[in-house]
Amino acid sequence: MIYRGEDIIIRTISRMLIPFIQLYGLYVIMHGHYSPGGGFQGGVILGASLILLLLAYGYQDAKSRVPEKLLTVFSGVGVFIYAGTGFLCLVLLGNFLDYAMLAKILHTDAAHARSLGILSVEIGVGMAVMAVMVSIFLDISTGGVLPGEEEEKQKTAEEA
Amino acid sequence: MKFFGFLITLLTGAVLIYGTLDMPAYGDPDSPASRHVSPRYIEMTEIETATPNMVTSILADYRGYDTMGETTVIFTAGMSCIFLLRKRKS
Amino acid sequence: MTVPIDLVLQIFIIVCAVASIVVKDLLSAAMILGAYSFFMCIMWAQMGAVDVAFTEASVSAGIGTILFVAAVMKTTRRSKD
Amino acid sequence: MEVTLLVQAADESFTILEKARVRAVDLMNTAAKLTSETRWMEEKRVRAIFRGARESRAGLQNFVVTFVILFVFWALLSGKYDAFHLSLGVICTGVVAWMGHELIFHNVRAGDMRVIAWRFLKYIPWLFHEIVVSNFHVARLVLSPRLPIDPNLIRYRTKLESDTSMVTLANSITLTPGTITIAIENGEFIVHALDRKVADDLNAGAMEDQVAHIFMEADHIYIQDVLDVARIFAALR
Amino acid sequence: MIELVIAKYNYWIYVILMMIGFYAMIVKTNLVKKIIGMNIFQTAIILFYISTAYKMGGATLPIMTDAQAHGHEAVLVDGVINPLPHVLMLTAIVVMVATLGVALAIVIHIYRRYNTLNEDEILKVMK
Repeated sequence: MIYRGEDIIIRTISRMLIPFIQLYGLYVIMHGHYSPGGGFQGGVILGASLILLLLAYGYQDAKSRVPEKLLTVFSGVGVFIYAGTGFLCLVLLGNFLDYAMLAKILHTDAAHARSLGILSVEIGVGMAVMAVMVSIFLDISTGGVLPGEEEEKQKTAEEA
Repeated sequence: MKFFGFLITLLTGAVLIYGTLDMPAYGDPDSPASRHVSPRYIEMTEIETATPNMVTSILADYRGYDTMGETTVIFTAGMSCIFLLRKRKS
Repeated sequence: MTVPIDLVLQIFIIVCAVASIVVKDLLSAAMILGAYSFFMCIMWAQMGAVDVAFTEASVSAGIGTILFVAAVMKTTRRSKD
Repeated sequence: MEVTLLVQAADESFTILEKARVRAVDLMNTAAKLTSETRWMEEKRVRAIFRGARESRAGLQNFVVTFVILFVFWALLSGKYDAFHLSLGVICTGVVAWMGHELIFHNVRAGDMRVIAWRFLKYIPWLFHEIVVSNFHVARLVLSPRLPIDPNLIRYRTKLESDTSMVTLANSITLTPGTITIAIENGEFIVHALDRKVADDLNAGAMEDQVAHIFMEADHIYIQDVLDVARIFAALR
Repeated sequence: MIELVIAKYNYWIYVILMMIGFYAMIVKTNLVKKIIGMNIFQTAIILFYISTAYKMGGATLPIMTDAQAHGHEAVLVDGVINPLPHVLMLTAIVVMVATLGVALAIVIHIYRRYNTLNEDEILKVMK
């Protein structure tokens, strides 16, 4: 399903729109405190921008921007940021995910430390959701065999 | 089979509609759901977390453990998609 | 007599749900499900759950429809019922 | 006396001619260099629009301009101007601009961007004027009781080259009432026109010239003309 | 009677939606149709939860205004929609899409092996 599209208009317009979509996704993550939004929604918007890139340009041309190994790493790192924030509170003699303890290293009062803890957690959720959504889309739309992998396999077989 | 399934569906629907007769009315401010835990959250969220959006503060702070499990669920879903479909090169 | 917007939205939602079940073409069913999700999103925004509405609009009506379309393209469009 | 004057005049004219010749050769050399440059750009575009843009020499300027545009977008969205949120904005905008500066502007030479932006700003009122004029035309067509429409598809070969200019022209055609771009195939526009007059307006090519002027395209066609003339000139000499 | 209908008709509509999804999950033989039914079922339940959070009589969104945030005004519990069901259902929606992805992956796997999406034919081949 993911092949290079031939329509110049769609390719050019999506090329110009993608940075704005990504910035909007980051805005939704960062301003989850003041307006509707947060890690899940922003992560999904970021993932949607990458999916648009894949659909408009095809996997072959876009794979330098969406490397599938990095997606797996990112989904792990997102969960790690979440759990790591909780564990940091544990190290600072608090309960697990008790962000008020972060005030000791951030030099603020407890309420603002909690706010910053929420922000870091949201960033972790956003990374995980973005990576997982793009990864699921890649798996489902290609059926598991990424385009271009087949030829490489044949090449290595011939060399062997 | 089709008729049987329809019958089961109707039966379930009838039981559920009978159950709704004891529910509080739609939009009732005194319903048990909004009397029990949430007043504490609504009153204290600004003082304790400095976050005006209550949904975010409850999601990531008061019930952060819940959300962490949920992030793990998403991670697991991604991994299981990879294990189900992807054919490795080796 | 004014028709409450609730009722109109609920009728739309039920029509969309029935249509996505009844339609034989799987691609059409997926697209109608996207429309269903979007009406659901409007309904939640009307109930005051803006966060949930935003999530539904981006997650379910966006990524869910894309996943359905990708899967239908990968397998088959036809369905017997 | 007159003979010496004549010889002097001839000498002077020769020196002037010599200078003019040197200058012409210089100009042509520059023109040839420019042509090879544009040809290089053309080859680059053909090779890989997407990955090839990485080698763009104008990387830094593209990055800065993208950063400024995206930061304005962020400031419009955010509405919170304290130090914390502004620094968050700088970080986010930096990440997005670093990942995507080749996406918004690719294949734009370093010196060209200001010119393109200025010409594009001047293009917008012209386009608006065109839209208003054709709006009245289409309104008259639709409101007249005989309904004298003559819808037809026209194929329209363009002299534009880059993707950006072609898309600008296609969207301008779609924006003006009465015409819609259906597809672009190998540099050929397929346009649905509502009326003979609208189609004739399109074929006259005023809009295309404007768009070519914005993106400084089709310039090297003229340089090619100059080079051809130079070849004839050399043969004559 | 009229009062009962006005107070409860929302719940009945959710029950009808849930019945549609349940019917699709039980009766339809196409696997993608079953997944669509599951999606409708889940949305009906989420809708029910969200509706319990709603408060009639001018309750505002669960996002504080500037005046409330700086302590000029007290926060009235009855004046704010209950945010707790929103939080629970927000996570439920994202889990819904994750399960949808896994279900579609399984469907693609089944199609690759049996070359059909019809449940009856798959069962016949399996026997």
